[in-house]
Amino acid sequence: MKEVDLFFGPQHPGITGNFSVRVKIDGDTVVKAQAIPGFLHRGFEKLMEMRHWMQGPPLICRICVPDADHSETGYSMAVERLAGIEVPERGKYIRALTLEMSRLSAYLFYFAGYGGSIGLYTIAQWAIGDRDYLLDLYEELTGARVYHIFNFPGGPRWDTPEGFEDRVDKVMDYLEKRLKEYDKLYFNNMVFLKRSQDVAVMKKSYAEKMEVTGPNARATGWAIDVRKDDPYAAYPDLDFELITQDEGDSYARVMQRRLEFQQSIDLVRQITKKLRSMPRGNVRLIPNALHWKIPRGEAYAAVESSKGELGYYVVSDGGISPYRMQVRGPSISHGVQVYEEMIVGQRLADVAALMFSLDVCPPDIDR
Amino acid sequence: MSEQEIAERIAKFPGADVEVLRKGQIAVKVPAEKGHDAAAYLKKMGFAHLVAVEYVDWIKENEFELVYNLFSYKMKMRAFLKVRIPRDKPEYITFMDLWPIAMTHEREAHEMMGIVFRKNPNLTPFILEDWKNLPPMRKDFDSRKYVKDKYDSIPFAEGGEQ
Amino acid sequence: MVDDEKIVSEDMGVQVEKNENMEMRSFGTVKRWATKRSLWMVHYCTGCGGIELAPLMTSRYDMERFGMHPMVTPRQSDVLLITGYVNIKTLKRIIRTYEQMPDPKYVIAFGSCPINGGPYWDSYATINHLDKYIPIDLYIAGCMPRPQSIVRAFEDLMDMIQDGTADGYMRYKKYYEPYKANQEKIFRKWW
Amino acid sequence: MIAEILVLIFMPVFVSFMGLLFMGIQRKITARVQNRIGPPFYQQFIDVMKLFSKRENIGHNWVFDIGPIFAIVGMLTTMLFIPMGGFRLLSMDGDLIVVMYLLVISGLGMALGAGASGNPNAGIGVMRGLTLMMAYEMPFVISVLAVMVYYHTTSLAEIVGMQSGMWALIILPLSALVADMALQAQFGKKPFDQPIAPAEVATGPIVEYGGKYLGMLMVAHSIGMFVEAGLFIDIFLGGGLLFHQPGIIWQVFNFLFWVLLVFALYTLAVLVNAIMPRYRIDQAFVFYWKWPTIIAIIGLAYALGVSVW
Amino acid sequence: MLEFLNPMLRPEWMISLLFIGALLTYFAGKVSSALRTTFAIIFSVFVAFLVFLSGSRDVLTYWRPSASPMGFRFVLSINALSWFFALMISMVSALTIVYSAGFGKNTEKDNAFYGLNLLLMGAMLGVVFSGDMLSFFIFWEIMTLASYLLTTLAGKRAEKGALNYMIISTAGAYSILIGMTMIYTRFGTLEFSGLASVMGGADPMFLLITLSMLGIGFAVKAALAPFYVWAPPAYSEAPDSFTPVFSGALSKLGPYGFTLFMYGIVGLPALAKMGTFRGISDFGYIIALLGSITAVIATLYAIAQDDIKKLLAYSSISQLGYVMMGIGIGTSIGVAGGLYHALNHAIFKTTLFMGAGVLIYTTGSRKLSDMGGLGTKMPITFLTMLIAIFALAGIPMTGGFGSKWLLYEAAIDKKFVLIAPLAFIASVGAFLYSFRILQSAFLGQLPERLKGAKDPSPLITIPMLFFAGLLVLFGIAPGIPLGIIASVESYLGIPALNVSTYSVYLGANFGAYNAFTVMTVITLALLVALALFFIAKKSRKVGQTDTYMAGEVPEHHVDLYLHYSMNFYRPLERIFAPYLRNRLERLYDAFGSGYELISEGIRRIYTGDVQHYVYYVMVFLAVMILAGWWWL
Repeated sequence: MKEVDLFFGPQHPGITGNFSVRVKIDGDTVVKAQAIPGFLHRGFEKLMEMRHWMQGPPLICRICVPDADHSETGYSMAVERLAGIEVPERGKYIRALTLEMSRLSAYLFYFAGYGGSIGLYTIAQWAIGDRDYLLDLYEELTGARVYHIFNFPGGPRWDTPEGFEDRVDKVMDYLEKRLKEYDKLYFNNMVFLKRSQDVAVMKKSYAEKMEVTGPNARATGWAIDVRKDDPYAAYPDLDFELITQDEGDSYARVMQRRLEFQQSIDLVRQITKKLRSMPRGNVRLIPNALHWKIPRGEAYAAVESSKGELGYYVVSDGGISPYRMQVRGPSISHGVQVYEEMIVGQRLADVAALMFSLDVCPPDIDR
Repeated sequence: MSEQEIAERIAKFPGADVEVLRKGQIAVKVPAEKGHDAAAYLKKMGFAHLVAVEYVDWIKENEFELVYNLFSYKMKMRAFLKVRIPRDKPEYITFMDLWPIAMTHEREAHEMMGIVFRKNPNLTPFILEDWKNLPPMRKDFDSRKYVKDKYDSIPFAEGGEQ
Repeated sequence: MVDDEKIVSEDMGVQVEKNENMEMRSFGTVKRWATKRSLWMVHYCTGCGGIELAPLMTSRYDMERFGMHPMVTPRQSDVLLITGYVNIKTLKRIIRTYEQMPDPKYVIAFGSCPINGGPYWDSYATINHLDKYIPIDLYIAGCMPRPQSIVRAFEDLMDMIQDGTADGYMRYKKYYEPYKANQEKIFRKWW
Repeated sequence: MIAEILVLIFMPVFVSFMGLLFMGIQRKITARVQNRIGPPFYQQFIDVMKLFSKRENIGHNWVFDIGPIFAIVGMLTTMLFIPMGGFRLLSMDGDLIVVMYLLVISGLGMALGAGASGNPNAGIGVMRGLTLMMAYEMPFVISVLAVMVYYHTTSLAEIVGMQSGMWALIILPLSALVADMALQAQFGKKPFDQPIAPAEVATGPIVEYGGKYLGMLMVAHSIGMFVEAGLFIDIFLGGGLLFHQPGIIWQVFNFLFWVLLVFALYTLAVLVNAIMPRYRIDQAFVFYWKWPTIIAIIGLAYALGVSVW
Repeated sequence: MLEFLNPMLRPEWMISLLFIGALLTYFAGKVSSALRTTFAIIFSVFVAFLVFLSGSRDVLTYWRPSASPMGFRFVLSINALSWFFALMISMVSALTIVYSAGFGKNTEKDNAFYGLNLLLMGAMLGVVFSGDMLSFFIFWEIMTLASYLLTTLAGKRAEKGALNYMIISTAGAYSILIGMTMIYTRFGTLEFSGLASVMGGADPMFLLITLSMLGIGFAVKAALAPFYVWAPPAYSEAPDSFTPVFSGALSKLGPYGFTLFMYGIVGLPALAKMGTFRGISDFGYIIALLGSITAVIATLYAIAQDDIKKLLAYSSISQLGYVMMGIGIGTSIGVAGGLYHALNHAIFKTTLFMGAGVLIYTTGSRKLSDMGGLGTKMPITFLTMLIAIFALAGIPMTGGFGSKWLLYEAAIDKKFVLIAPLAFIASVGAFLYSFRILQSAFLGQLPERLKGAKDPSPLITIPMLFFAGLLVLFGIAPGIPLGIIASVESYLGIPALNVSTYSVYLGANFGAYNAFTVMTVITLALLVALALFFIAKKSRKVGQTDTYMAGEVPEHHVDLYLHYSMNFYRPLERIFAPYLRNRLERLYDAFGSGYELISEGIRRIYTGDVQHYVYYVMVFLAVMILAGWWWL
């Protein structure tokens, strides 16, 4: 066969992170694709067996870099379920706040990534630049920009500082204002529409068959969301409706994120409003961090990360560290098999664009 | 429907050992040879989605446990379908016919635990490259020892302290 | 495939240039100034640190002020950033990328993982000391290093280039054999 | 005679200097659009200097070396056949068609070199470049033809001379509009930068070029910017002739105005570049062969109508 | 020094020599293949040399005027026009024979190959030297038959294409015959010199009909739309060492016929009587328009080809469209452009087909996607083909630019806003398909199985180098060919082009092209660029697989294929596919398959090999003609 091999990644701007896709192209049409993950494999699941329960979050937050809080929280929730701990009410809200902020910053990264993949670097610059305001908030709240190591089993590490809610609201106002500018530059851009509409259409039936989750599934019209289906943190108390799109093409996927971005801003506002009205102080149940034994059993906890369902299956044999912990990364479905199947028949120009529009996060495949 | 009702319905499957773990989570243990039928049964019951395939190495029992993590969006319920296979002969049948995505999960389990899934056409190297050792997720694979032997023993190329 | 083998063994071997000192004296200063003010990085996120490179390029830190920006291919680039832990699968690609870069080339190792393994010190999949396999010019400690410290690191690298102490690429040629031997211990030979 | 030769020697140096300067300024402008400070305006000089002073250059074979060499040759040659401001240079020895063909040398040479690198990305990039060329040449040729038909000459110097009263931009606005659209692709700016799209083909033809090769390409690009914009100015903007009095002072002023126009055109392209994603290559092709071509045909019909009847 | 050759510088000598040579070669082949090849080379090169020498003369020869039957006189003449074409034809034919000798195959078919080649060369010279319509037609037919047979030599694969060619050519020949008969019944003479004086006075309607009838015949040979359908299969399936002649020389007889009849015999004033469009005749305008449309359509087809010979075949059609465009426009610039382009095309297309032959011989495949990376392995082939491709694309360092430039100038001068953009876009398309050849065959990754490829023997490379040299020479000094063309133009009664050796100047307010300045500037710029290149550090050469693969290591991947050449212009093909569904071909195919059935039936009746039959008939015809001249 004379189909040319092209490597997208690992060292390629058209790839999310450190990942590789080997595509065979005939002319400029992709006829075969092979996703090659594993460049970011660190063996978390093995490492966790050698760590204490409380040593989990510092390690586990590194699973998906742009969306670190969801990783910590998912693990913490699994441990909480296993140990039967209930997080205090305020802790739940702070947890939800960090999760939604994490979602916002991950979506900003997403806008930047997809914009970059179709050549609109200005949106990439703007979105990443604006993301820094969220990181500032994180820094104030947790002390770190990327890996916050904030959500532990039992609740967040500490309460919000004084006046934090107001600053969060300010940033939300700013982001909302910026979103209107994004609309002008990006979401209503003629070329963007041409590039993304009717590209790589994912049908609802296909999404159901391949267990696609998260915004990608909602963009096909399949209303699923762990926040609704298996509620956690403060989400049962928050007021939000699932947003869905019907088309399932790249455009729908991007617009899904754009609409959810707005929704997340609203959610954050709800949370801050609630946080202001709540008594401060009690955010966390503190177990013995160094010698915390958790009874035998297994538990699964899932969170709705910005990519989809991020789940943790934790098995305990009653010891001080997990007997087995396994991560269900959201990208394991849409990053490998779904991507390989969807890219066939698409143009070469859309290899990267599809990768970004599906929001594949390689480390949660590799772990 | 409550967890109990669903558990009772599942228990109708011959050989199923059902246990309600907590709110929204049910564990179903079946003998290995009935795993595929049980999965089909659960799928028909409404647990239509395979979230993940988890694999646990119970080294003391000399068994591998495969946990098929199923979810029903209708009932908002998770079911962990557990089968145990002998450690000496880690072979099982693929669930690709029920859930195509099982291919990727089984590929991973094959690589990380060394379980061979019959009829899965794509058990090629997935995450690791040129891995010659024991599958790393097995309990008898000692990561620290491996690191010490393999990486820490390498001298600095330009000389200097180890 | 055959060609590659020949090329690498012939040209990547011990070959430190003779007119090194002369260059230092004459055009050297200007050249090194130009080099340090126009450091192009390989667009390669080898690990989680890649996430902090994006803010680094955007409005708040804007590394393009110093003439730095990411380039797509190793042929066009001067700096290889090892952004975080190095998986053995990635290490192979790093080495290939590094060997494809033209001299002078600089390597900055980013975060604590390439220094000693960081939180993955006992992981079977990541190596612990990156400088066993390729020469590193500069380490940035921290996990994750803040953009400020990265900016500082680049400033240091610029100073090192100016006074000629960023000599990783020359060390790689000098210790080519031991480096290759170390690499061979990690993965099967491909060169 | 000696003055002419001096001008001929001075022009390439000046143009490559100014080209690099403009590119630096444009990087700054793009940075401002993106909320950044951007590199210093002389950054491009540093880059070229660094590239030429690389201690090692990596090539593939002798055909690979042809690429950047031809890129510079083509651009230098073309430049000397274009009237620049008040300076006619060699434009009496070659007319517009000669110029349009000379302009191809650069790209074709580059394509040769890129192909010789043996990288599939380069091959695809070249394919995209050539397809794009076929795309934008259609409206561009028709709109330029309108000017040639209107003034009934193919000589650039003549066309410039005949616009002393009124710019062709005002007489043939549709053609000028289309030609500016084509200029966007000639500059290789978005939405028409498919040949070098980093996320798709990893910078396409220049994927294997580094060091002095890339430096030469940057120089060629900076000259090319002047050539492409200069061609547009000569055809539609009266060659940038502001003053029609004889005398060296006025000539210099004219030349400076011409340079200013180049800058303005390039800035326009860069601003569009900053706010546009890129089309797929077939979309770009359809884009150019649809509306711009139709507009260009209307412009041509108008020019023909005015000039014949 | 060469005075002793003077008595031989007569058309009848040249043609007879070739016909005798054809026979000798054929029978020498029965004895020894080396002898056969030597004979063929000697005869062809010698005659080509004679043609070259005869350029200074204006010879008009009559044969036995009184004794000819039915009052016909066979006239052979050399004039500026016929010499120009004869030179082109003999050069291409002779050097192609040298080239084919380089492959050194020894099969029974080769005897026929060399014999037929010489015969064809003689017939083509006969066509251009003919001074009357009867001999013109007879030679025309011999030429068609000979080329048909040569095409069928490629074996089974070529049969359909050859048959197509034969059928359409026959139709064209009938058309010529009808036109000829009409002229004869009207004027009672078939001599060109006689006709030239009377045709001008004929009524426009008659002229239009006769010219159209003749024109159809010529258009078939020139592969003008809509008669081009035979050309791609015939050109591409013909033997590799015959295609250069087929495309390079034989196709030029179409333009020759047009030039001869439109300007040599009817003349510009009479053409103008048929109605004019902006100063040129309507007839000419239609030809020019058809030419430009042909150019575009064939270009679009060429872009989509993977078969190198098919690509070049479509390219030939496209370039002949240019030639017809120039000749149709009929102004001084237009005709000069057309004729110059015919010459250029003869040279570069011959080179390209020769190169294609070498590539096919080396790689054993005609598919461009099977080749790759040969540029460094076969530098001479690469360079010659590169120059030829530059000429084809019209890059201003080669002869090809001058002719295209003239053609555009002609179109723009007359404000033909339909023709000029078409011509231009076809030329841009030419970059596309010509680069495809370069990229797929010479650049990119070298396949493992071609590691041992090297340049072919000097017999093959010398003709190619000669042609490439000519192209470069024309690029520096377009005045050399254009001077000849100017004299042709003055012979035809068209105002001659104003050329000096290095530059072309078209008039006060019109464009100019000084090839010498261009070349000087390019050379100087090259020096500057080289200086820049060599001031910097010398580069280290790396192997072809040491290339950017996004960091991937090639050894980790099985069946890796890195040469981008299959479906090269897929995006373009996708856009144009709905418009280019070979509608015309299907129509002809329906017609052709019916015809095939009938001819198959006839073949059954005779049960012999058709090729042999036709060959014998042709030899008989040739003998009869020779006999007629010498003894009647």
